[in-house]
Amino acid sequence: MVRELLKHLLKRPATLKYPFEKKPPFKGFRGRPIWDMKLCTGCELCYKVCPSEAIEMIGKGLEAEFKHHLDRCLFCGQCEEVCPVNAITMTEEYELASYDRAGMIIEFKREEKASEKPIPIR
Amino acid sequence: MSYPTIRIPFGPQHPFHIEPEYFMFEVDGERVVGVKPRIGYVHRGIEKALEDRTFIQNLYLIERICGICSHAHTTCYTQAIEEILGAEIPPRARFIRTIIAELERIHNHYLWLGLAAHEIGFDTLFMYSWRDREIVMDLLELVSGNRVHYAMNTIGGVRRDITPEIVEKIRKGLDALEERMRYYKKIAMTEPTISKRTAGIGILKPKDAIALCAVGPTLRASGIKRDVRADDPYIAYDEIPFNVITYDGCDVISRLFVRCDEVFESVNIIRYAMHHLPEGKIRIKVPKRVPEGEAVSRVEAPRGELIHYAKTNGTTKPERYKARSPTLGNIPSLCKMLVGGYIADIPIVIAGIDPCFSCTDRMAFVNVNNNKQWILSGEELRRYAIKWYRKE
Amino acid sequence: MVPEGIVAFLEILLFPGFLFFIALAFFYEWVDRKFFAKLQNRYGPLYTGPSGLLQPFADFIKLLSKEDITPKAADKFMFSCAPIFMLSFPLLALFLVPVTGLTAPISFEGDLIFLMFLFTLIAVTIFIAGWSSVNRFSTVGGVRAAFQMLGYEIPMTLVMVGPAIAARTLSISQIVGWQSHNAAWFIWLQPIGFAIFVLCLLAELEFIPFDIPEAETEIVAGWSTEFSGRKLALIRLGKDVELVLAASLITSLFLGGPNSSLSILAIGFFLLKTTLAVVLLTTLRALFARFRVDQMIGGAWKYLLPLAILQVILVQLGLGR
Amino acid sequence: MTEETTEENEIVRRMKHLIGKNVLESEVPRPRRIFILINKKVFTKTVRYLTKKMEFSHVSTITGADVGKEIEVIYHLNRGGTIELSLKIRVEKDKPVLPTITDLIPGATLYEREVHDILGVIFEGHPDLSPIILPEAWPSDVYPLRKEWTIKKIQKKVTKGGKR
Repeated sequence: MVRELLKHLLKRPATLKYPFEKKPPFKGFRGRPIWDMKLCTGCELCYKVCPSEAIEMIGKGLEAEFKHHLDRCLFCGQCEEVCPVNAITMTEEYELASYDRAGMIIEFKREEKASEKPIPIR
Repeated sequence: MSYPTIRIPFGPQHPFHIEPEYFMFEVDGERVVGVKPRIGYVHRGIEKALEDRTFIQNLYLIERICGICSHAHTTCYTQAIEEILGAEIPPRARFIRTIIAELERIHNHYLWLGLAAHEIGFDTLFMYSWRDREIVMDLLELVSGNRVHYAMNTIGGVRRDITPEIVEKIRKGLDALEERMRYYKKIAMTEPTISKRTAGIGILKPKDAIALCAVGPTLRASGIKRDVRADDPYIAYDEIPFNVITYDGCDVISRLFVRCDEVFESVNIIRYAMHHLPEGKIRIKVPKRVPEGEAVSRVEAPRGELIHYAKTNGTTKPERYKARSPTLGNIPSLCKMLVGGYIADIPIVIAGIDPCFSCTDRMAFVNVNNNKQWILSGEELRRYAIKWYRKE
Repeated sequence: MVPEGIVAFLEILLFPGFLFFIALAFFYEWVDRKFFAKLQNRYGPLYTGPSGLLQPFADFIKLLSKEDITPKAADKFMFSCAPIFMLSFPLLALFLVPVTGLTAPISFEGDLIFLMFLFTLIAVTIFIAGWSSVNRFSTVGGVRAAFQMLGYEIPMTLVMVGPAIAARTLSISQIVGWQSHNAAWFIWLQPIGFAIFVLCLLAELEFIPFDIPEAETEIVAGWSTEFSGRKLALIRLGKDVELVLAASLITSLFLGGPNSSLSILAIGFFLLKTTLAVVLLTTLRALFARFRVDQMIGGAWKYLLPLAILQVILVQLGLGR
Repeated sequence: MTEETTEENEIVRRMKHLIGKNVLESEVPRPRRIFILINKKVFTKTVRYLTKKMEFSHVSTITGADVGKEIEVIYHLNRGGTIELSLKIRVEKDKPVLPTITDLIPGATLYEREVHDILGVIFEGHPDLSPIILPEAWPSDVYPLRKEWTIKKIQKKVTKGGKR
């Protein structure tokens, strides 16, 4: 035990100085989902399958627009899996905390190349 | 002559355990003479909620019964539903489930070792084992895409495949994990302060263990060879050779050794499974509606036997779903272990069964979100506090 | 020429007085935390000041600004007094230890006995603090502290007597002087005594193998559970000063003290040796799991006490002087 | 189901031999699983027989389920870690009373309290049926897992009862 302790005197600490040093997530990490509205056909599958009612759908069919409630999202990736046209992708974003629930609703609109409201982080 | 006893509350908030649980101890000096547990503080009403959601949605709710044994819970759930459906999942999916299950066991035992070390005040060992736990968490993230809620299981198979590169990385990680656990076992055997605090503490005789229906490593540390993986093989355990670890010390250090040795077994199981990983599909398509039926499904979660009972009625939602986690099964024996011990030994004895109270409390349902009177916002809380202080 | 009164006043207030010791207390808390973290493969305090040097001070300021709660059922007078005693006793004891030269600011024949008395008072204060908060955890913690004192007090006193017999004096300054004069440190002459002394100091400081009175996972924060705000700040500072006291006692009794009459060099030696002592205490803290109170007392009476007596006998027979 | 002479079928046969017509339904859906529905009258006798004579000494859990007019209480008994026997008993919703099994298997204490909490089944002879998972202030006539208590109804009731 003593030897183990002394060995660590010369080692670099295992912890990271978090806000300054970040560990990149692995490939395939399930982070914040985004909708590609150019592909979306409005089939409602993602809206129906979501276990935590995080996806809100406004309008129907090809006019449908989405509100993603980040505060309710489980990041399970079921919507990505269920989407028949692969319009949903899970990004590698993981720093999604916010002081305000209202700021955690992300809208995905049809026109203007799927304008996406930036999320206020920190 | 009898002395007056004092009552010492442990919990609902107490630094010995992160989860809110309440034990009222009757104490005579430093000796515990009585104990009364009260669970239910993290009661989220999952069983009622399950009846209100579709089978796919339930998959993710079930996963959230517990943060550590999330894979065990979903394995149990998918097994039950697949049994009712009569679906046979592909062999590759079974092996992948096994690999994740064993990685989860390694993760849980590392976590437990750190917690146990912390309970007896050995902070250095706590830091080391949690640092090394990071290796297995990284592996799980690599395989599944998340550190805690792996979401690997789905009804009819698994959602992600394990590629050869991942296999290589897991192999490397396993070597490191095995070596570190060997070292920790050596420390536990040689370090006198550890054996002083854990040997002969929290005795659970085999007779009591059976009568009080103990499960998992707690039971195996009392010398009873009972493991769902061997007795009632599920997923790929009937094709993989492994040993059931038992120790007959009946005390906390035996539970420690059981968990250490189980890590070695798990490492071997994963190596075998990765070597014999069959080719083929990883999932099959299953219908949304589940026919009427019922099934009992059992899984050896890292903490012990997990049993789920499912009853379906031919719709897309279950009629009744019951989950019983290992901790609930171990609480009666825990009370038995605690009586007669010292106050100082309470934390390590409670930690000895590896309790997970989130798993334990999960039943009826009050939707707190829609029920404004049940929650206080930050502003309300502040006002409440000011009012309270004015009164003083 | 500055009048002598003012010099004495400044000596008490600034150097080597209150301010110096308090600054040193913060510094040693940092050394302790940083080294402990290093041993555990962590960073430790990092952001306040250069590599977290000001972190203990920042903690102190933060606690001062926090709300100060006194439980309704508590014995208010004793509850308020305990933190003051917790700080003042070790601070007073530090004046008996030579820092700038071979003599301490306060030095008289028999100050070693006075120091032992102060040590006991600290333990009694802890008991009173626990008892007066009328909280179950505090009460248990206070009782444990008193129990623990029964264990380590006697061996510690005995091993402190060892150097005194060898140097034929009961004054700490003269013990330091003897070591300096004979160019021999008691750590080499009385190794058993040194080991026992360090172990007893761990118990006195409530460091890990013996942090029984404030065992976090068992009884929340033990005797200090109910203290908050300013009181907790004083208690924490008191504990830090106690760490300085422990380190400087190890230095003066066993490591030869500030081994020079030149004051700059003496301070340098003092700082070096006390830092080494703190590092030693920290390493031991990282090395063990916590004992149970009965095991601790049993061990102290079964092993430490006979060994301490053996050490005294050896000294009497002429070995180790 | 083919009537092979497996261990499971043997158990069912012996049960039928013991209590005859009181075995209302029995099923062996797969190896190591048995479902048996028995009459309430012979409950104590059956459990005593199972625990003492057939080594079903481990109770995995007790499930309660609402099946319309009746409440189904399922005892998941286990033998040596392998065979899981689900013993079902139906009791009327109006008068849900069953004898306790804690005298035979002490480990069933918490499970019985749990079923009492959520479905209101009273286990006669149980030492302490105080709430275990529901809060103390929970209204005494609300049994959350009974089907007539929908989530909305529970909310309404509990808010009214538990006003701050």
